[in-house]
Amino acid sequence: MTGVSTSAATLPVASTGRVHAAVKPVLWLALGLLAIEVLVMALEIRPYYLPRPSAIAANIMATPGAYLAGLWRTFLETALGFVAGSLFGVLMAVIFHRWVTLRELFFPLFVVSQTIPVIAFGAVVVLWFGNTLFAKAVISFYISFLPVTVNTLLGFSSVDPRQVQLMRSFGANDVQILRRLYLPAALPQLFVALKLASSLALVGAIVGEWFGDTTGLGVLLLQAMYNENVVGIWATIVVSACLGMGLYSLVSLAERKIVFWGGEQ
Amino acid sequence: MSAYMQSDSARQIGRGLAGALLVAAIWELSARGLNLPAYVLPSVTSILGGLVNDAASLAKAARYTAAESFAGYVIGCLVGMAAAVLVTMIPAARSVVLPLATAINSVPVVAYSPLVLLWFGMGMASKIVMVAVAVSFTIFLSTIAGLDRVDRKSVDLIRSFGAGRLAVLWRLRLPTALPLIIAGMRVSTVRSVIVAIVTEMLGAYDGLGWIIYQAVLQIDFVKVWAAIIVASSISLTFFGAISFIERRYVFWR
Amino acid sequence: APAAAQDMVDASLRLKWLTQAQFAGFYVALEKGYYKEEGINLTINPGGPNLLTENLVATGADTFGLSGGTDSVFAARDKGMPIVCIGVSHQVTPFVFVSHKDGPVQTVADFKGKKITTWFTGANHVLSAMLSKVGVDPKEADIQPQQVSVTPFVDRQVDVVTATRYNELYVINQRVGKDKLDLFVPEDSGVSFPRDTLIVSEQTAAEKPELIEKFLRASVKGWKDAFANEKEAIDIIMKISPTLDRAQQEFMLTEVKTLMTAGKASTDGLFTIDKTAVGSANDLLAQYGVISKPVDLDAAFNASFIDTIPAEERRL
Amino acid sequence: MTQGTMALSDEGSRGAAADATGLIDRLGFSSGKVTMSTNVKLEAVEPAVTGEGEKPLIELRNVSKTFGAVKALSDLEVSIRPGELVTVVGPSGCGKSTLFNILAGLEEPDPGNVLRLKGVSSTASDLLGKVSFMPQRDLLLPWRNVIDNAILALEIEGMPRSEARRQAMEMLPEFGLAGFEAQYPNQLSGGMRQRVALMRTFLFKRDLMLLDEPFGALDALTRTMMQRWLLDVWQKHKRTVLFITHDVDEAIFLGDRVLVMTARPGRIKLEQVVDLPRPRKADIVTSPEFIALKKTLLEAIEEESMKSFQVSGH
Amino acid sequence: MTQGTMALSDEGSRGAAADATGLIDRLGFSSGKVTMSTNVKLEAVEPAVTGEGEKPLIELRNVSKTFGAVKALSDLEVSIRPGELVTVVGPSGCGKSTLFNILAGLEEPDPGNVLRLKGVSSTASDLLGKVSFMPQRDLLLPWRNVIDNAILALEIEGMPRSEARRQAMEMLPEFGLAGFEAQYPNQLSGGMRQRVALMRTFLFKRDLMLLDEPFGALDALTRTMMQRWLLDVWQKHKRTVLFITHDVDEAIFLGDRVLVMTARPGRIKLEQVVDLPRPRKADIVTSPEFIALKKTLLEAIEEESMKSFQVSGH
Ligand SMILES: Nc1ncnc2c1ncn2[C@@H]1O[C@H](COP(=O)(O)OP(=O)(O)OP(=O)(O)O)[C@@H](O)[C@H]1O
Ligand SMILES: Nc1ncnc2c1ncn2[C@@H]1O[C@H](COP(=O)(O)OP(=O)(O)OP(=O)(O)O)[C@@H](O)[C@H]1O
Ligand SMILES: [Mg+2]
Ligand SMILES: [Mg+2]
Repeated sequence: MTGVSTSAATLPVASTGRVHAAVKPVLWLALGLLAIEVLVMALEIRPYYLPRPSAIAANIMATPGAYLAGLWRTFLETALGFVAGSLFGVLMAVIFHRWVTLRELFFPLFVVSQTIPVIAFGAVVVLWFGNTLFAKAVISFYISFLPVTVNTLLGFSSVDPRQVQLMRSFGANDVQILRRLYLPAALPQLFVALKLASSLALVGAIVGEWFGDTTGLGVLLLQAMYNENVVGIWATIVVSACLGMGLYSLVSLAERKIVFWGGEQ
Repeated sequence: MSAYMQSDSARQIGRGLAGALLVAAIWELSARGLNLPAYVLPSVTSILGGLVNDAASLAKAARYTAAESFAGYVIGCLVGMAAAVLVTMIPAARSVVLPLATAINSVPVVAYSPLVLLWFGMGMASKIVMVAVAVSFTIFLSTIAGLDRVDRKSVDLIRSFGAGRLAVLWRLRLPTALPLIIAGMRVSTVRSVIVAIVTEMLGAYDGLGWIIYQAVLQIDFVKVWAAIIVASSISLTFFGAISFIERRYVFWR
Repeated sequence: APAAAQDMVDASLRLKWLTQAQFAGFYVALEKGYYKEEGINLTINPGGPNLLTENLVATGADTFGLSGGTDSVFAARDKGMPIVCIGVSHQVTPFVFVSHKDGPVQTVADFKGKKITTWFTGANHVLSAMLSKVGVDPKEADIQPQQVSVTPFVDRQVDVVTATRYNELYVINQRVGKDKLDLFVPEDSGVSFPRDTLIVSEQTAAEKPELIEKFLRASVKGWKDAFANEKEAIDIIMKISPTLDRAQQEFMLTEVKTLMTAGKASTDGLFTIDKTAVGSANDLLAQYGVISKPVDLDAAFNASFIDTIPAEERRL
Repeated sequence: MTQGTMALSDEGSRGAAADATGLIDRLGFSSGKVTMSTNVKLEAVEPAVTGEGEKPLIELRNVSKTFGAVKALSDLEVSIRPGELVTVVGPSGCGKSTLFNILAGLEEPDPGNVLRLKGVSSTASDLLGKVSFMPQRDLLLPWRNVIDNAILALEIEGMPRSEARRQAMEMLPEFGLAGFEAQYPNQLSGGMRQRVALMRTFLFKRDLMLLDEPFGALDALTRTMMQRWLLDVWQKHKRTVLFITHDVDEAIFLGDRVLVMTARPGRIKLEQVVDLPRPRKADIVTSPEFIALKKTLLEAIEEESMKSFQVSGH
Repeated sequence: MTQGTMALSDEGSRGAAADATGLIDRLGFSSGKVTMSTNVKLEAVEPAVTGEGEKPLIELRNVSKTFGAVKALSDLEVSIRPGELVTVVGPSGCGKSTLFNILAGLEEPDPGNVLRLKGVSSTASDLLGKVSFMPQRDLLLPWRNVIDNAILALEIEGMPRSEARRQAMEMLPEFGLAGFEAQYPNQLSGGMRQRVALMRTFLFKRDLMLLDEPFGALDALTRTMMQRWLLDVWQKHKRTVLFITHDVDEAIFLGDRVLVMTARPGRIKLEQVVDLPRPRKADIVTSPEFIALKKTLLEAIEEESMKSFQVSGH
C-alpha cells in the first residue's frame, strides 16, 4: 500500500509531464477544429470552399475501411521509399565526400534529376515495376533522397578539420574516420533532412499511386479530386496529414534518442 | 583568394559540364543503339532539335515558370525563417506551429491544388502560393534545427554580456544556423521549380508545366523532354546561385 | 465451360481512369468469371491523370487498353506508336458545353467574346469546329484551360464550361440545378468525337487475334450484364472503391449506357467502330494541325475482331 | 608559473639581470611602437581598499549545485567586498568554474540558497549583464575575426561597431595581437585565442570581473605582462576581480584574499587574507611572509587534491 | 608550475614538510584504493639512453611552414634520438603546435624540406599512425563518454571494444577520473577534459609521443602526479617524447634537452642539453646547475617573447 503510494507520488512527476505534453497539442487541435466549425457555420462558407470539420469526420467514418486500407498501403510504400532514399542519400553523400571529382562530375546531375517531374517518367516506372507497391516506393525514394545527400554533405563539412587530423594521427583509415567521426558528426544535420524526407517520401508515395492503382491515399485523393468531392478531398488530406505527422514524430523521436549531445562541440 | 575561388568554381563548372556530357552521350548511344522509340526515350539530339524548334514558346514559358518559382521561393524563405524564429523565441508556439506545418507539408502539393486554384485562380498567384508553402516548410525545418544547434556554452557567454533573446538570436543563433539555412535554401531551389511545374500541370495559362501537360496528352515526348531540360536548367542555375552565395558567406567552416 | 487452368493466358487491361462505373462492364465480366471462361486470366489496372494508356500498350506493359479516345489513338499513331484500335466505346462525343440558362450564352454563336473553359486535349478543337460552323472565329472567344473544378462556372466567373456527360455534368447538375443549364452538344453542330477506345498493340493484333476476340466477347457479355442489372454492377464497383458516391455512379452508368449505345451502336452493337465518325474526328485534328497528316484509318482502326461477334450478340 | 620563475631567478642568482621584471621595463622604454602605458604607472599603485566594515558587493550563503548524480558545490559561503581582488584555487574538477557560472548568472544554484548583490537578495539570473566573465574555454565565434570577437560584448551593449573596433584596435598591441586583427579563430595559436578572449572580457567594463584560468596557455613573459595589465585595470577602474588559477604563486601575488576550495563537492576550505603590501614587486615571492602563506595554501590544496583522487578511487 | 612550487617550498622553508613531493609519497602509501604503482618505481628509474652516436629517430632539415601571409616556421632544423625526452618552449604563437602537427604527419611543410624517419627520407604523411599525439585543444568527441573517448585510438587500431574499455577502466583512478567513465565531455571540468585527452594519448602506444601543453589546466598535485606518470611510461616503454610547455621548470625537470624556439617565424634558437642526472628528485630545482640552466633558457625565451610583441607592434 505504502509502496504503491510512494511510487505514485514519485514516479508520475515525469509521466504527468509527458502526459501533459502529449495532451496539450491534442487540446489545441480540438480547440482549433471547433473554431473552424463555428467559423464555417457562422460565415456560411460553402462546403466547396471549406467543409465543416464534422462533415469531414463523418465522411471518414462512413467508409473507415477504405481509409484504413489506403493508409496502411501508403504507409508501406512511404516507409520503403523513405528508408531506401535515406540510405541511398547517405551513401551518395559519403561517395561525394570521399571523391570530390565524382561530386563535381555528378552532383549537378543529381540536382537535375530532381527537377524532372515524376509524371515524366511515372509511366516508365509502371512499365518496369508494374502496379506494385515497389513502383510507388521507387517514386517515393526518388523524391526523398536529395535533401539527405545535401544535408549529410553539409554535416560532413562541419567537422572540425583538427578532429580529422587527430584521427589520422591515430592511423585511422578513411572508413574508420567516416564511421567514428563524420557520420556521428553529421547526425544532427542528417536528422533535419530525414524529417524533410519523411514528408517528401509520403508525397512521393501518394503521387506514385496516381499511376494506376486501386488502394492507397493517392487513389482516394484522385477520386475525390476529379469527382469534385470536396469533403472527400479534405478527408484524404486529413488522413495523409495524420500519417505525415506520425512519420515525422517517429523521426523526431529517433533524433531525440540518437542525437543526445545536441549543440555541444 | 578570390582568384583561387574563381578557378575553383571554373573547375567545378567544367566538371559539371563534363558529367552532363557524359550522361548525354550514354543517353544518346542507348537511345540510338537500342533503337528506342521516342515514346520510351527520345535521343538527346532529337530533344535538342525540339528545343530549337519550340525555342520561342519554351523561352516564354520558362520566364513564366521562373518568375513563379522565384517569387514563391522568396516568400517561402521569408515565411519559413520568420516562423522558425518565432517558434524559437516563443517556445509555446512550437507545439502548435510545428505539428501544423508538418501536417500541411505531409499532403502532396497536388492535393491542395484544386483548393488553391479555387482560392487563388489559375494565374501565377496560385503557383506562387504553392511554391511558397513547399519552400517555407523546408526552410522552417532547417532554420529551427540550425537555431537549436547553437553551443549552449556560447549562449551562456553572451548572455553574461547582458544579451537578451534578440541579441542571442542575431549574434549567435542566426550565424550558427546559417549553414543549415542555406543548405535548406539550396534544396528548396529545386523544389520550388518542380512545385511550380506540377501546379501548372493541374491548371495554368502558361508555363513549362502547362507545356509538359499538353505535350504528354499529344504524346509529344520530344517536347516533354525539351521542356524538362529547360526546367532543369532553371533549377540548376538557381541551385548554383545559392551555392555561390553559400560559399561567399559561410566561409568559416 | 471454364478453360482448364493450364490453358489460361495472362493478360491485363489498362483503363483510362480510376475504377468507376464508366468501366463497369469490364469489372462485371471479371467478377462473373467471363474472362476465365474464355481462358483469360485478366488483371484490370486503373489509369491515372498522367498515365498514357497508348504508351503502356505500345510497350507491351499491358495487353489491352481502354484509352482516351479517337484523339489519343490518332496522336499515338501520328507519333509512330504501334497500336491498333479494336473497338470504340463511346460512340458520340462524351462531353458537352454547358452554360447557365439565365446567362448571356444562349446559342453557340453567343460564345463569341465570352469566357469559356475547356480541356486543351481535343475538346478545344471540337469547340473551335463548332464555333467555325456558326461563323465565329475561335480567336474571338476567350478560351481558357479548364481546371479540375467546375466551381468557377458555378460561381459564374466562367460563362461556358466543358463537362463529360457522365461526370462533371453530374456535379454541375447537383450544384446549379439541371433545369438552370443549357447544354451544347457537338453532334448538333455536326462535329463528332468518339472516345474511350479499346486498343491493343500491333503485335498482339497480328499474333493473338483469338485472344482479342475472346477478350471482346467476355467484355461485351459483361457490359450487357451491367446494363441489364445496374444495381449489381454498381455494387461491384462500390465494393472496389467504397468511397465513391453511389448516386453519382448510378448516374454515370446511365449516361455511359447512352453513350455506348448511341449512333451506329444502336444497330451494330457495343464497341462498333463507326468509320465515318472516326473519319470526321481525323479530319478535324488534321485540320487543326494536332496531327501532322491524316492518319491511315484502316491501319489505326481494325474492326475485324469486333466483327467476329455477331451484332445481335452485341446489341442490348 | 611566471611568479615562480621570477622568484627563482631573483634569489637563486642575483646576476640574472634579464629576468621577467627587467624585461618588462626594458620593453616599456625600448620599443617605442608598443603602448605599454601600464608599466610606468604600476609602481605608483595604491594599496587596494579592503576596509572590513564595507558592505559586500556580492554574498553567497548556502549555495549548492547538483548535476544529476554529481554534487559540484555544497553549502558554499563566500562574500566579496567591492574593489577586492580575490583569487580562487582548488583541485581540478572541484567546482570552481561552476561557482563562476553561478556568479555570472548563467546557472541557478539548487534551491535554498541565498545570493545577495549589494545587500539585495537576488537570483543568479539577475546578475546577467552585470559581470564581465571570461570562461575557461575561449568560446570564440568562428565566423568573427579577432577584432570582431573582441568587440562582441561592446556590440551587445549597443556601441557602434566602428567605435568598438577603434577601441579594440588600440588594445591589440598590448595583447601581442597586432597585425592579427583580421584573422579568424581557427588561424590562431592556443595562447592567441586566450588573449582574444581576455581582450573581449576587458573591453566589457563591469564592476565584477570573473576570470577563469585566463593565463593558462601563455608563456612566462606574456603572462607577466598580462598580470601587470590586470593589476593596472583593477586599480585604475576600481573593479572587483575574481580570478581562478592553478598557480599558487599567481594566486598570492595577485590576490587580496585567496580562497581554497575543497575537493568535489566544492566548499570554501580556507579563506586566506594576503596582507602583503601593494604594490607588490616581483621579488616579494621570496619574502618569508609569502613563503609562509604559500605553505599554508599548498598544504590545504594538496590535501584536497589528494582527496579527489581518493574519492574517485572507489 | 608544480616545479616552481616545489623549489620554493624546499629552499625557502625547510620545515614545509607537506610539499608536493611529500604529498605524493604519502599518497602512494596512505591511499590503498589508488593504484599508484608509478611512485614506488620512480626512484629506481635509470638515466635515459642519450648516446650521441645513435641514429636519430626523426630528423627535420630546412622545414618551413607558411599559412597565407603568416610564416609560422622558417628553416627549422631538429633531430630527435630514440628514447629521448625533449621539451619545447617558446613564446605563444611561435609555431610550436605547427611543428607538432608536422611531426604527427598532419600538416605537410612547405616544399624543399628534408624529413627523415629512422634515416629514411619521408613525407609528413608517412608519420600518420606512427606517433601518439595529444593536441593542444582536447578535441574530445561530444557523442562519446569518457571511457569511449579514451579508447578511440585503440578502437582504430582494431582492439575489441570490451578489451579496450577494460584497459581504460583500469587507468581511470590514476587519472583522477574514476566514477566519471560514463560522463560526456560537456559534463566535465576543463582539467578533467585534458586528463581524458591525456589518457587517450597514453593508451595509444607508439615510439614517438607528442604532447602539446598536456598539463596546462591541472592543479599542482595532479600535475606532479601526471609528470611522474609520464616519466614512468617513458622509462618503462622506452618511448621518445616531445613535450611542449610554457613552464621552464617543467621543461628542465623533465627533459634530456630543451629546445627554445624563436618568435614567429619559429626556428630553433637554442638546444640546451640538460645533463642533470636521473632520476631527478623534486629538490633538484634548487641546485645551482638547474638554476643556471633556467637562467639561460629564460633569457633566451624572454628575448624572443619580447620580439613577438615588438614585431606585432608594427
Ligand atoms: N553541465 C554539467 N553536467 C554535469 N556535470 C557537470 C556539468 N558541469 C560541471 N559538472 C561537474 O561538476 C564538477 C565541477 O566542475 P567545474 O567545471 O566547476 O570544475 P573546475 O573546478 O572548474 O575544474 P578545472 O580546474 O578542471 O576546470 C565536475 O565534476 C564536473 O564533472
Ligand atoms: N590554420 C592556420 N591558418 C593560418 N595561420 C595559422 C594556422 N595555424 C597556425 N597559424 C599561425 O601560425 C602561427 C603559429 O601557431 P602555433 O599554433 O604553432 O603556435 P604555438 O607556438 O603553438 O602557440 P601557443 O603557445 O599559443 O599555442 C600563429 O601565428 C598562428 O596564427
Ligand atoms: Mg574549470
Ligand atoms: Mg600551441
